[in-house]
Amino acid sequence: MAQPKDFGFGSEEQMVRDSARKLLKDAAGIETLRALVARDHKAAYESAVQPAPWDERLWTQMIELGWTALAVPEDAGGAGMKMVAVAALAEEIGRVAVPSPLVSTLVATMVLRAAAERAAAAAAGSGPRLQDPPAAPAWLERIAAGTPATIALTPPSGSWDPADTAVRAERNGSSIVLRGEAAFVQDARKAAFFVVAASGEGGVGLYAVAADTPGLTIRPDRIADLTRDQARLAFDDVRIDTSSIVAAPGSGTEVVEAAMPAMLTIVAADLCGAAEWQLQTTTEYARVRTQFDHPIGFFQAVKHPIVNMMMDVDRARSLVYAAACAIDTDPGEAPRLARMAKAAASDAAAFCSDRSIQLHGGIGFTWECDVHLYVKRQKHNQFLYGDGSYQRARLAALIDGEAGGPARA
Amino acid sequence: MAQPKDFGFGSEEQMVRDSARKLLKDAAGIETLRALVARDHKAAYESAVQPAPWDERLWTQMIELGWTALAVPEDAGGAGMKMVAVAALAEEIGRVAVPSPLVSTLVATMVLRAAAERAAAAAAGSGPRLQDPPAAPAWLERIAAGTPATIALTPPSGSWDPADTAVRAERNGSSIVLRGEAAFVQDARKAAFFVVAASGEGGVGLYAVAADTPGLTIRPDRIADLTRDQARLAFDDVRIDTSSIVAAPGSGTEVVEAAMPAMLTIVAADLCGAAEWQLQTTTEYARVRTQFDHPIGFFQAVKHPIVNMMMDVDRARSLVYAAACAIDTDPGEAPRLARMAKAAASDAAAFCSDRSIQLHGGIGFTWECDVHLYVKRQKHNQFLYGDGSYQRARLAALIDGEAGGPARA
Amino acid sequence: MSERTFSPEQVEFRDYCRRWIAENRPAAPSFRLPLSPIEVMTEEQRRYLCDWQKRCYQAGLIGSDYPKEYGGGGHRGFQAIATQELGRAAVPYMINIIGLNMAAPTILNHGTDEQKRRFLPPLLSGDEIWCQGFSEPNAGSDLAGVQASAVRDGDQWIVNGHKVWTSLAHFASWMIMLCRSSSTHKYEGLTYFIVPIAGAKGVTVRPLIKITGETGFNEVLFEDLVVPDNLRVDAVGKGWTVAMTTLLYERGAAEGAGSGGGTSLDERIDALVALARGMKRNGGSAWDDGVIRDKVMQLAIRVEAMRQSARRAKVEPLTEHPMRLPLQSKVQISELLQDLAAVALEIEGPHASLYLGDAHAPENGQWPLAYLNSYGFTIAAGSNEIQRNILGERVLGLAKSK
Amino acid sequence: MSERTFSPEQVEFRDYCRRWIAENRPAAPSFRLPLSPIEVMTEEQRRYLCDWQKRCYQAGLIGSDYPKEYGGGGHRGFQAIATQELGRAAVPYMINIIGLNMAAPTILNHGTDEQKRRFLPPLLSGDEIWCQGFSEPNAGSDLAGVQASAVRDGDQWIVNGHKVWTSLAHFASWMIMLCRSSSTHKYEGLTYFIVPIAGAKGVTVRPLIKITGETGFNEVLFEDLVVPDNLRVDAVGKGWTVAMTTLLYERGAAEGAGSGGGTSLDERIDALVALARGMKRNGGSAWDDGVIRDKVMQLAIRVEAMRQSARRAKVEPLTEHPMRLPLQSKVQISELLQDLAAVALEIEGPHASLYLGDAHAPENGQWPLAYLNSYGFTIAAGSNEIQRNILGERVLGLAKSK
Repeated sequence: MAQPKDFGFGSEEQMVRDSARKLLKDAAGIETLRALVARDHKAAYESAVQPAPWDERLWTQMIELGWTALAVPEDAGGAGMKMVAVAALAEEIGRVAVPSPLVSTLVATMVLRAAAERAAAAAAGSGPRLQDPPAAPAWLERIAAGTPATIALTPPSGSWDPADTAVRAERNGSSIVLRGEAAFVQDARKAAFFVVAASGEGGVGLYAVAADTPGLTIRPDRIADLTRDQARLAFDDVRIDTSSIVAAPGSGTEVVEAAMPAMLTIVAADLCGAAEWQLQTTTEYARVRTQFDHPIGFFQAVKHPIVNMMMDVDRARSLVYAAACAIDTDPGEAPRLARMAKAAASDAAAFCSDRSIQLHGGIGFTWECDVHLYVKRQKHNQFLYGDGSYQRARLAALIDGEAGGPARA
Repeated sequence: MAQPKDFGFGSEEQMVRDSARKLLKDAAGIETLRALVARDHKAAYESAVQPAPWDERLWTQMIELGWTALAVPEDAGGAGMKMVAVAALAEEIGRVAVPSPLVSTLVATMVLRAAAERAAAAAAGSGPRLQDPPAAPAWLERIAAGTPATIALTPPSGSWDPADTAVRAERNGSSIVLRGEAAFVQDARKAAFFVVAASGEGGVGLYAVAADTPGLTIRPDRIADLTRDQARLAFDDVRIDTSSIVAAPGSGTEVVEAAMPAMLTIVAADLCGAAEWQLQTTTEYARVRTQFDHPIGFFQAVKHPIVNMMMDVDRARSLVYAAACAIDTDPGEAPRLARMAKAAASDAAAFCSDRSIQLHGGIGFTWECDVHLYVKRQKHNQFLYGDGSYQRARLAALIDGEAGGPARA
Repeated sequence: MSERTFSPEQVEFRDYCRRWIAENRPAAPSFRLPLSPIEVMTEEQRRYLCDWQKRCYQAGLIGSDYPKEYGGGGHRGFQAIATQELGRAAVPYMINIIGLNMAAPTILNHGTDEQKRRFLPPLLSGDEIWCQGFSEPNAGSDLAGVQASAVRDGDQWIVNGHKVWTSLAHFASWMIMLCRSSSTHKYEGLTYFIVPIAGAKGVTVRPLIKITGETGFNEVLFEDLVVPDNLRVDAVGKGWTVAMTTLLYERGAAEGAGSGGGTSLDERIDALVALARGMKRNGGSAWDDGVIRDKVMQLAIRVEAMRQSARRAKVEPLTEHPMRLPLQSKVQISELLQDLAAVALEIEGPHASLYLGDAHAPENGQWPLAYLNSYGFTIAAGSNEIQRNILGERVLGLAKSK
Repeated sequence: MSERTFSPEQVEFRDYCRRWIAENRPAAPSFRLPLSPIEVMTEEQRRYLCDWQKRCYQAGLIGSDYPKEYGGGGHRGFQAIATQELGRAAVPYMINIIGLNMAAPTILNHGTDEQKRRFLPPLLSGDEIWCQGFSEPNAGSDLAGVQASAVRDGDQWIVNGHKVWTSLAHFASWMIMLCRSSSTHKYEGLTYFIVPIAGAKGVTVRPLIKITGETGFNEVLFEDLVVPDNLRVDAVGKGWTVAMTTLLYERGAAEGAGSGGGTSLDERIDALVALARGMKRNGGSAWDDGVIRDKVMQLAIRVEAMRQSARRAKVEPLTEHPMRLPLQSKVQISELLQDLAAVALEIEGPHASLYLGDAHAPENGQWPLAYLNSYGFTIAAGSNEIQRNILGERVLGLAKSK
């Protein structure tokens, strides 16, 4: 394991994390969240179109603090911070479960970064020559400047393999026409542009498409999670030009694969932050709630599950920083560690969600208790990019693909 | 579910079970077992050849009580009792974990019965004509008269599919020569004859081979379970005649498949009886052992696992009698219910074994505590004919093979 | 149910049930029917379901085995047949589930003849809806910690207190209620009553909102409600014993099926297999995934085992402690329903994000809803933690965790 | 261990270790070496392993980071390198595992200078074997319930009592022992001693037989053993604090690796994959079985997580409560080892019946043995039930369960 002992988590990374903690503590507490998304249960689930409330003022503050620029390379006007900093930020977002396009934007950033790197490699001649100038950097600059973005790689079938994209790209001259559907697009109604996987002659490419492009329709899903929005995108002859080609046809799947460890690590970190909230909240309840003349935490049927929650969270959290550190310093290790992190975080979230309702008893089953807001967010992220057993199946495939045992495969 | 409400468990079956309980209580208590198999730990595991102690006097009593005749059809000199009676008997055997060839003999009986039925069907013209007179009834008569037997169907690879047998049969005229190896033969050193699966031209057949046949060598395994023996059989030109052909070449796998529900049910019943002993023994210990000024059963970290042991045992036990009853009255249901019973019983045994050691604490880790005798027997039976997940894989295949859902597949 | 052992009368009754259901299957409603009766919210749902129960009752498919003098059919071994046929036909469930599954058997076991004559007929017909008042804000899982007080005053009782988790209270005429009649003894201080709800002076019903966003269960406040002594069930101080009887019958409630149909557990397993076959996962279908197959089969085994344990519980020579199997059923079913829903979400993968009413949600988003609602069953009526204490103490004789 | 951040000295030392091990690898013994040092039984095993530890010590591969004046190498960050290289080379483990992993760090942290000078050198060299005396017949999981008494008598103590689970006591010169010096306070009534074993008057060592059929752990009886006060570790009444320090270091013992090599957990995962590839299951290999693959990967994840948590525990900004991660390791490792063995048995299927020394047993039947022995780790040194209490109470501040 050729990585810094401390995960490379130094003072700079700590500053990012602490400032995030401070801002979110002030601006995104649990009362704020409840007021924002859960004031009215009928509105939440029974409106014709499900509302997707978020705090745009908070978003502006995030931009001012440079959070969108955090992961953007310096040559594209970003801060080019380490992945461990990005993970720490995602963890804080998860801890407060705040609705915002930040996580989606960070994920899109990772895909664009991978695209830019590949294009640069190509330009440097170490890859196939490109017929168009690399466009990814320009889109990264927009993100650095505060433009929210998200990815649209997934077909309605829910396959996580971008090769299965249900969007077709047809090129004539300098313009490309997109037709088809992308599903499970996170924070679609908050994003200003989408990074879309589309197949065409030459294979799968990635295209950046502004949300207001004619022919593009955003069809909101009705989802259980109240802390985000999700939608289907319908592409009816969406016409874009070469400045939208962030990954040339044939390079799309490879680029997404290169970005996948970072994508998984970000979601895993979000899951860990929220799971820690579930642990702390359930612990606090077990301290104060009394039954049978004892705080319920006295009973091992409550105490031991809470301890298991803690051990699950810690397992996942350690893997998240290991994966992030590998992305920074030891890329060969990243795919394995990131899959492990997402697997552990997904399972931890599932268990913490389950116990956080059960151990809160009757009150935990009611709308007024905040527990359900986190449970629903966790269930959503548990399945995003594949749940625990999905990741383990991929890990086993890694072993079959390579020499050596799983622990080093 | 076209079966009698009460599983067909009437007064006759109850008499069998109660007389078994009585005899075994007197003749096969835990002290007897300990003295028989665990007096000397060095002898148990470090002798050149592992000893396989069993109480031959008790075996004579079993024969006198008609236990070997129990499952033998009346026309072969047996009692032709229902499968629910056989299951109840196997459960009692498991409860006292007594070393004896009874379970193996009952299993062999089931295979010979299926063979006899198939041969009869063939003779009645409803199957392919046979070139030799059916031999199974004669071997069943020997069992009814008290001859211990066991099956030898499994190759060294451990595959449970008799088609994979590693014994070859070669026929010339009225004599057959067997060559090869059979592994995982239960109670081999207690059996007087073996029911062997062998492949040859015409396919897999079943042959009854006396233990003292020239060319047959019994090589004892060194196993963890002290309540049985297990061996490999080496066949070096073992010469037998047509009176040994219990299932004609080509019919062997079918016969075993027909007997499989009964085989699984017998082992599952044994597992349930032993698991009930583990439950009762651990419960009793939790009642009397005091720590932190309470009987340890006061603590939910002890109480709740014990309750889960009970629920596992009951789940398995209900399925065992359902499977047995289906074999008696509703054969179409038998394969599904028997796989379910073996799956549930295997998992119950694994969990009860685990908790029975852990909850006994330090003493449970010592040789002097009887818990390990049952743990080792349970681990052995857990894997015999396939463990829980193996059975579930077969169940899922049943669904793929048939119409309708698992609950009725 | 062994059709082989059916008497001629039973065979005839079964055929009658099938015929009647075929001819009287209600038209599908224009509005959504919730998954379980305890989620019934709107008046139109209530009217639709009450009408259906009444017709089933009048046809003899409900209350078949109750004595004639109490409004029943006076048969033996008919109800199970009717229930099975209603289940197979997948017609709507009986709305008066708490009345049918909990109040009726309790009254039949512990009530006076007068109570049986007065309450059972309208209960069976669905003319009077029942709810249950056991749980309290501070006695969620400690059932014996009930604080709602009943103070004797001549031949009547004055009831004060606060009950939660009272499904259907917003439609109910009556509640079976556990009250504290003495503070000196924890268990012997409890007495069991039938109390009026709809229109009764001193009773306030407030809807509670569930984590699903549904209402459909309530809190009920009692202020000096006057209850005549002839509404007391069994003796003063016998409340705990009577409540245990009630919980024994709650099984049906947990199953969401009720005495009359709804989705059977078998059908839910079939639904999981079908769901898995239809979902893409890691290159194949979810059903091709060995882990998914294993999990679904684990559930199928638990479903079958539950049926077989219910069967075995009635076969004396194959049971030990008489309460050993019956006391398990609440834990078993509630956790089975929870795990069923959790596995369904795993099968759905990203589709598990799609909630009730989403255009592309598999099975109209019922599984995320079922998952959240499943906690109602693992928490309510004595949380499963408490159920395990009861099993360990009452069946295995382990020391009380109090 | 990040080789990138190695100092030149560390790089040099690593190369030296590799060279030395290559040149000094001991000849395989003619007899079986048990899986873990705490199973060492015979005199010939002891001699072989003591000789090996001594040579490693003399070569500087053991005690590398201990101060020179206490017989160590006086380096920093060398031991981890030596340990890693010994592990990679899969040479025999260090027999004095309890001395190295538990006694030495405890003495270094709490002992007097005199104690350090006297005890550490022969401990590191393996000239004196150590054992641990915490568990008692009636204080198996309630460590603080220790009853073995130490009664002060001038400048010496009279020790009486009964310790169990004392691995290696049959070879040991010394024991780290927890005694009750006062019956008035449960925790503050404990004092920690170094007591003589071999040849000491008033000490009887009796071998106990494990469920595996192996001996290798003992019960030790003390009758009026006289212990000079200068063998007391830390202050009177500080025994519990000192014992917690000891348990923090037990990790290595649970892992069966010790400070000096043995099979690493990574290697055990690799072994499982290889085992699965070689075993037939349901028509294919066990490794083709999705359920087996999933279970092995779950274990691989737990192994990696344990390594990463040990790493994170040292990174202050990424930890909350300082004891939160360290106190988890005993539960994590002992349960991981248990589940590893249980999954190995599942992979072996029928072959899991074949025990140590069977001609056809996979890996010489080590897995059934490892499975049974794994309970030593989940039960000993404060059962995992008690460990979870400690975690809930000391880290999360939940109410004490007693």
